Amino acid sequence: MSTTIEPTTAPHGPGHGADPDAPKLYALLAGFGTADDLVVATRRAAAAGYTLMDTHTPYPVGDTADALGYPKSEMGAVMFIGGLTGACSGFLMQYWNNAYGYSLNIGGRPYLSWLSFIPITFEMMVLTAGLSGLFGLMALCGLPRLNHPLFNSANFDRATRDRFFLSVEAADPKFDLEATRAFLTTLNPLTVEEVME
Amino acid sequence: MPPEANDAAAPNPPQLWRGLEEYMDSPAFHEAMANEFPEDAAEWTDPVSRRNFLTVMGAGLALAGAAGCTPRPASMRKIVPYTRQPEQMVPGVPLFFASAAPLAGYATGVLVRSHEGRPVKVEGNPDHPSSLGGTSAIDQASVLDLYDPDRSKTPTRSGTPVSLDEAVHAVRAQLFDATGQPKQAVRLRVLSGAVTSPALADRVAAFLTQFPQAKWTQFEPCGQDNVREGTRRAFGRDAAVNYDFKQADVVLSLDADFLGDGPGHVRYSRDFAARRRVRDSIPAGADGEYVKPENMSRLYVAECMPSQTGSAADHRLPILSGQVEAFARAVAAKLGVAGAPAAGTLPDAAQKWIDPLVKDLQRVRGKSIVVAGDSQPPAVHALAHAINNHLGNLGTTVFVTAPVEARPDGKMLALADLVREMAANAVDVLLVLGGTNPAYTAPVDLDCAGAVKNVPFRFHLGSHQDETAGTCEWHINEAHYLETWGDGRGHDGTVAIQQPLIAPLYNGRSAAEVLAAVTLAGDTDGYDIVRAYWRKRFADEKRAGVFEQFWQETVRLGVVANSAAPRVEKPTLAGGWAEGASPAYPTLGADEYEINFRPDPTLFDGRFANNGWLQEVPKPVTRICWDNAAYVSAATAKKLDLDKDFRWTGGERGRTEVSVVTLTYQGRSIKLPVWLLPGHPDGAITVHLGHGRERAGAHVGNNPGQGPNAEGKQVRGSNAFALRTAATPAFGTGAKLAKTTDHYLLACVQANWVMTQVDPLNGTVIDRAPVRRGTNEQYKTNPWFAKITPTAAGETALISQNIPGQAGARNPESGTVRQRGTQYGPDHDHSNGNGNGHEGHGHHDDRLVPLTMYNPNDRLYPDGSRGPGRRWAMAIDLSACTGCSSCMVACQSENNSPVVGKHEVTRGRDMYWIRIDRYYEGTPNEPDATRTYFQPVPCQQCEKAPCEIVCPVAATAHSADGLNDMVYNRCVGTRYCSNNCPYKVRRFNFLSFQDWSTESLKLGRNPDVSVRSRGVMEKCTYCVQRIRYGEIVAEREHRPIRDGEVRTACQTACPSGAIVFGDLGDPASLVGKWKAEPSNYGLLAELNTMPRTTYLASLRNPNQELVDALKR
Amino acid sequence: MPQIFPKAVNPLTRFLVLLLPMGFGATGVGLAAFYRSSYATGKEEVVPQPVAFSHAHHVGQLGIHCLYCHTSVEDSHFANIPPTATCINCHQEMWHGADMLQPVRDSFQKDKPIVWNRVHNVPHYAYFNHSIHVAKGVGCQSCHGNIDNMNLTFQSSTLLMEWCINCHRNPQEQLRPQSEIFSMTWAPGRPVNGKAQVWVREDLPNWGKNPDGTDTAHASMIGQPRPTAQRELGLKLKELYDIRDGVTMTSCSMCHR
Amino acid sequence: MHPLVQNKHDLVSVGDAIGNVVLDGKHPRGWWIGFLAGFAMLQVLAISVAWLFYMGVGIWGINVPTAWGFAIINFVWWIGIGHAGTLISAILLLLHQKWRTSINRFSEAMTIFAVMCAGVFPLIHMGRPWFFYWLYPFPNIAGMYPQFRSPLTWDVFAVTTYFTISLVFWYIGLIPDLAALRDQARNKWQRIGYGLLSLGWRGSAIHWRRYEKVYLLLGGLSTPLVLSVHTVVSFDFAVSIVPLWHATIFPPFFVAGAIYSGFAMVVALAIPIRHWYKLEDLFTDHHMDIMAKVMLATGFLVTYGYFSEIWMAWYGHSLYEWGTTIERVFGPYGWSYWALIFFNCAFPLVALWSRKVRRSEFWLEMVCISVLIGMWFERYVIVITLTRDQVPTEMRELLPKKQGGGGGHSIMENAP
Repeated sequence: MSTTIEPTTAPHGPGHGADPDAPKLYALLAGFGTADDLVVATRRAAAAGYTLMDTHTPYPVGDTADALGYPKSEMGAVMFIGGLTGACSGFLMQYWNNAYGYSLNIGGRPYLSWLSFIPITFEMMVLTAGLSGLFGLMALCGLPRLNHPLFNSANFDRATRDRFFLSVEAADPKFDLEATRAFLTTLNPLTVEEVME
Repeated sequence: MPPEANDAAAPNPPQLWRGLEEYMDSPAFHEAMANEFPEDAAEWTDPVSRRNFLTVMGAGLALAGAAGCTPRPASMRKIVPYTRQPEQMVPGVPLFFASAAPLAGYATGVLVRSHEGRPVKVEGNPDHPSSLGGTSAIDQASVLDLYDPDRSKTPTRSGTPVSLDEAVHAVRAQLFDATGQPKQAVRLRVLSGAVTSPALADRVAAFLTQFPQAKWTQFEPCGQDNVREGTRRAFGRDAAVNYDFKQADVVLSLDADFLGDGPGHVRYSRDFAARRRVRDSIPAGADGEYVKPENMSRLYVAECMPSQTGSAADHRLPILSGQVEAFARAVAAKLGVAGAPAAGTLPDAAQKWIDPLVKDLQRVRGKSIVVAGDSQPPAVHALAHAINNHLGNLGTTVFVTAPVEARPDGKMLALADLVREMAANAVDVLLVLGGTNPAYTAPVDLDCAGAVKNVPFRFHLGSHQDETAGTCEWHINEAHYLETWGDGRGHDGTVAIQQPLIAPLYNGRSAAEVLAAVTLAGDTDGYDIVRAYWRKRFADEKRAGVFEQFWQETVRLGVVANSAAPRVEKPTLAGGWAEGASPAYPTLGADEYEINFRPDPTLFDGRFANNGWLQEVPKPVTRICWDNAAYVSAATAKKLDLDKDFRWTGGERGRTEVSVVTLTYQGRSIKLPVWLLPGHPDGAITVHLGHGRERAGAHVGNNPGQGPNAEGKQVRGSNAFALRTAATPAFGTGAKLAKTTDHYLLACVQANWVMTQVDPLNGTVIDRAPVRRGTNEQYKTNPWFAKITPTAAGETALISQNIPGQAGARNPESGTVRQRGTQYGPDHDHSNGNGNGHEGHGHHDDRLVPLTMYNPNDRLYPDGSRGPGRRWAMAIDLSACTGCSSCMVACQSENNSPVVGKHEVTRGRDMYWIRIDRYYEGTPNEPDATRTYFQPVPCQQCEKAPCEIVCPVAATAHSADGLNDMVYNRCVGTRYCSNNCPYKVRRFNFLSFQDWSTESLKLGRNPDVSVRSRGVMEKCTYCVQRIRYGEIVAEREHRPIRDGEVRTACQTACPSGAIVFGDLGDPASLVGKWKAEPSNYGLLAELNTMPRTTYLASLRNPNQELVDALKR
Repeated sequence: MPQIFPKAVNPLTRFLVLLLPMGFGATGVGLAAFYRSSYATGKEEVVPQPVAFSHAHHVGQLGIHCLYCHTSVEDSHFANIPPTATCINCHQEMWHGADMLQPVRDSFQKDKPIVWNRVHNVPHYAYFNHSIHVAKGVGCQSCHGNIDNMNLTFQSSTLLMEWCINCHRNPQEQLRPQSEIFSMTWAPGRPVNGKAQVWVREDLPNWGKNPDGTDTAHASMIGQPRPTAQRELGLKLKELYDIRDGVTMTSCSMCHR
Repeated sequence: MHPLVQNKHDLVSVGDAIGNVVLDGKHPRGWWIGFLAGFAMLQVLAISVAWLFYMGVGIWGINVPTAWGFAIINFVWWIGIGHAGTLISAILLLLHQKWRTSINRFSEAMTIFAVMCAGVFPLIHMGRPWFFYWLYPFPNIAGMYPQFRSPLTWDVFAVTTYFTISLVFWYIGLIPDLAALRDQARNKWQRIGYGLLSLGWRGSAIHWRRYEKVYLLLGGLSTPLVLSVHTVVSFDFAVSIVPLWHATIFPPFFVAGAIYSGFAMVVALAIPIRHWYKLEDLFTDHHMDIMAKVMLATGFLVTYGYFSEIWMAWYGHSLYEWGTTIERVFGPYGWSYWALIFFNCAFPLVALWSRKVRRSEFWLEMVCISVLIGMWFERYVIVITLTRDQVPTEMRELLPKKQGGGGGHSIMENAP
């Protein structure tokens, strides 16, 4: 594996509070060639005490999330609640409409023909669960976020292809541009770059 | 004017018409009306008539309506009040008027319902003996003739419209010289149909007095010539005969279709049915309407073409028409009728009949009837009378009366004389006075149409520009019977007053009016003529009371009291009654057939060829519509290798491709499709007259959209008159049948002909038993036989209780119901503890538990929430149904059902809310073993309706009183309900079937029923408009609805009283009593649909001796 | 890779995502409101007429009874629009020269009906019957509003199906005694002619008479005070007039056939 | 083990191989021919539907006993096909079948288009299609609601849900791919387009974690959903009381049939695509073999269904059931039953037994087409059952009058 560190310069250099309009540093982005390297790097960074970190990979690399300390996903709960709501409202909608909305004698069946209500109840459950999954995912992930500082990185397009990135945000309490850069360099990255906001 | 509301569910159909106010605004109406009220209307306007409504309104034409389509309701519609409202008329409330529907001279008393001056629905007049409340399909459809868009609308000369005055003056100029004196030299002939009308006869008599040289000829192609001549031969005098089938224990019909044809058949159906409606317990106060099984009458029919009567028979002998006489002679000889001619040879089957039949007739001396058919020669009629005389029936079941017709004479012969005169240039003036169309109907060998051309002055009065109008120079448009005053006599001579309900739409005139006008008589208005005649007769007969009172009462009732033809007290046979018997029946050559000409069951002699209802209603027995065919037996069809091909569709319903044959008789031939008819005897061909009219009318009879007939002409069916000669008007031998290579598409709504299906695996017969049938002997031993369901479901006993109104398992002694518990599986009726038989009247819920997953006792009917608790229901007695189709036309008329045309019928899309299923028992190869059953099927109004649960938008749902409501405006047209209806009684508007453009047809629609647009399902509603109207009337008066107060259209029309409708919630209702009968069963009730319409099993009363004899 | 979208896009996209359900909801509510609005239903919309006939004048001021013109309201589904002859009954004497009445005179002389614009347009597939409503204690005012105050007539109710259904389910909210059917001033508990309301014979079904002329059990009510609260009165009348339950009264074929 | 991907592709070359197909917009001539043919047929569909809406459904050969015709047959056929897509994707996801990825995107897309095709038919078969929205519950001025006991209402919910969830499942699955396309975009417009669609996806670890969970759960939901949808579709028949429709076997039988025809459709489409786009390395012979085996299994299930129908009719002793069965097999429409047996059972089940057939592009394609025809006939046979009902007199025939109706769907097949 190559150890070449590509010198990267920010457009205006690290702004030490000189110009308030000047872009602020957002994060340091280290690119790795393999998922394994990334996992190792992430673990070490976490061990080093960095907290505001993230990894960016073309496919899910579960170990990094563990290394970053992310809990099991809460999406299950979101979709369960969504589905339950849908099922209940679906059933009640049918019952209410039949019994109270407009009481009609349909083929001599009782108003509470619960057997007949099951298919729609089920469909409503799946529909709401699915939609709450989609919208829950978007809400929790803060998507859509079309503009993100990381996209300022020239290399970041490879995050969806063949490169595995670790970003350490400047807002991290332990963050120090030089020290962190040095630290990252020790992790065997292909690249380390400064990403401005 | 007022009643809005007419068409449902139409998104935006052309010429949406909600009420007369809008209707009158339409430009088409303006145009139509411009033609309809000619300039000389004033001369004829009847100042006395109380029913000139349309003229009043017709004048009230306002600005063109706002025809836009806006989502906003406001200001969309106009409302047009009267300027002077007629008295006695409440807008929106229909009125009934008594009138008389004429057919071939004879009148049936009718009550006609009028909405704001528009006659809409014809019903029978219970006070008239020819009707007793029932009607025939033709009577029902007569109202459509009034609104026929092809009616002749104006007087014409050589086809060019002229004024009425001009036409009248032209006739006058022929009759009177310049000084106004009658011309005595002019050779004057008057031709009309048969006349029973006393007022018209009086007018004709006056005419003949004024012009002594004139001759009056009556011509009916399908009239009573043979009956009249036979009676004259038997009794030596002009006489008429009528029968009392209520008193007859045994009836022998010699080719007589007394249940389906001829004057009085409506009444006869009713009387006959009274002896066929078998009851276990006869309801109180229903004397003479029902019988115990042992008192059921027995009907023997020997006939050629299977008729309604033959279908109702206990024993039917298929026999050539020409052999009927021999058969009658054999019967007479066996009975020992004095002076009877010698019996000839008979076919084997017929020979077997003689002994058991004669024995049966002798058993019930004085209580039997032998009746000969209209198409049988006079000799057969004379024989029948002689047998009746011999059996002592005269005066008990058979009544000889004074003649009913105004001048009973041989009509076919008289026409032949007239034609001869015309051909010899011996006629100067010919006045054709309506009711007859000789240019089309006259025997072909007379060449009537050619002879007429020799007459210098030819005048025609008729409702249409028909074939005869085409041969005449002058024409005046005839008024419909609902437009003009008149009278007419029923089968027994009772006079009905024909009262108009509407001013003539096209200013037409009746025959009496025209005669009066051309002869410068004092009264020229129909009302004056009829009234004046009856004033005179009132005085002549020295009737008690004041004339005015008599007149008012007579018009109100529609019947002249005590006007039946007087009975001959002690009729005696004339000496030479047996003379003139036909020689022995000629033997048929190998390729020869007997040809039979019969009037069409719905088109009659062709006069209704432009009536869409009558064209489309399937003919009784054959179930073919829109066409005629050569009916032959299965053996004949096989011999000639005739096709009845369903093609790759397998189409057994609506669409059949059949061979076209060339039918040759006496050197003339026609081409027509051929139809294999079970029950038709071998060696004979039957064709129906009345088809193939070339000048019937552009909308129906000659509508090019229906495709050409078998001969390639734009007419409906083939013209059998082209074969009929004066010598053989009913049947003759020597006809030839040749198969052609052509095929023809016939619209037969029911070619599938058996109730059973053969299992190809083991050859067993699967009997679905839609018609439960049995004999009265079976009934005597086990009246519950109809309860046996054809499925193997173990719940049979329970299901039969679940038929609403059913008296369930109340009959422990018969054991039928309970036994099945062990026979087919566990008995489920443990929950039904009550054995009192009134179980069906209560709430049914507790019985459902084993059959439903739901707990039925829930909020649907919380206690006391059902108010008066009406439960509408219907019962149909299959023993009484004769398959006459009157109910189908009545339903169509009442419920604005469209006519879809032959093409759509062949695609299985007829729109009848009630249909008549016809089933055969037996095999087509043995015509004498075939038995026919009819089953009218309206919506069964299932309590657990399969259609309802599958409708996604609740467009069909149950009303609290148990109707299976169909909400047209909610329907989105998924058609799932139709799929799930096991009875297939739902009808879908696949296309825009309603005629939205013909203005005159709109006048005839029932404003209380939505007119359905395309894409909408429709079906029988139990005439919910009548139910709601009856409810409103009763509830306004805070009283319960009386039993029989609400009657459905089919029930009212049924001549044999086979249908009863009412409230099951009323414990005294007749329908409840019918349903409590043991023979009551629900069609497909094993599907647990709990139908509110149920059937009483069809019972026959066969003679066991004859059955045994035939087996030998 | 350069940034594709500017920063400002972020809040915008989120807003758009939120807008989706909000837009659906708002459209639904808007449509619901529109279909019930006066614009769509024609409620309270004055309909122009060929003759400016004023109910306020004839009914409110002159006190002509409803039945004088609408003769068939007790007998037919149709209340009747009076024939021109009815107008002429009075107007041959009064205002016989007024220009305003020229169409009326024309109509009478030429036997040409006056073509009015229909005010209450019930859909043609709904079969409304005036007579049964009047017989069961639904006053004119309940549907037609204070017609005695209307100059040109307008529709005072929406005539929507839900409006019909509402009353068919809860008729007690609208019922009034038979004797007050045509009254425009009646209200439950409001004194009539300064006196508290009491039951009168006219209020009773069939005037409290059996077919044989004897009094029914209801006749004892005559002279008793009427309940003063609409609910109480309505329930009493519902029972008195045999008005059926809501399920029955909202059966489809009650109105559609 | 068979390699999932042949010829030593790595992450980049796989991405490029697929991405190039999308981003280059260059299509082989066959694609254009197919597209234009499909487009032309779509126009025929538009004209047919316009004529249909103008005249009414009477232009078809349906009549009163046989009130449903080709529209419903096509609906069931299409929706059945649609199922395979989601099912393949979801079940294989749940079972961690790695080879799934070769076809999942593709079959999901096929599902969506198939459901769109299917959805057209119930709409146009209505007598008054402009009131279709009455099948949805919403507060309205009439105070009326749909009738929830009707299988057609279930259908509306099921198909709506199915379409929505399939779309969501497909879209969620696509988000990372869209991001990849965004990052490989050739020009600004592609970049903006894919940028919008990918929602700013950046492969973050927590995103991936949530994403995986949602995707897995959706897969878990989709599986019963697929089963439920075809169960509901089968209820259209099974809930009725028409003989031979009223059968409890219908739901599993329909689902098996749906998978059968769905796999057939996927393979039938995949083979030409792999052939033309030279994707043999991604959709390998091994994949074909597996799918063919699934078809073999489901084909036997379906065949068992046919047998069971006849057995139950005979054993059940209901004369309506048995009588209708006789008519079905030996009646005027018996030819369609035997066609069904041949196309669905006889030919495919024998042929698929051979490994050679399973791995031959041509023969497998033939088998798939046979199954598609056979499954169409299955629905035809079911609907045609209406011609034989309980009442003998009301047995009429369906008169198939071919309109352009079924035509215009190859565009949808070609579009992905």
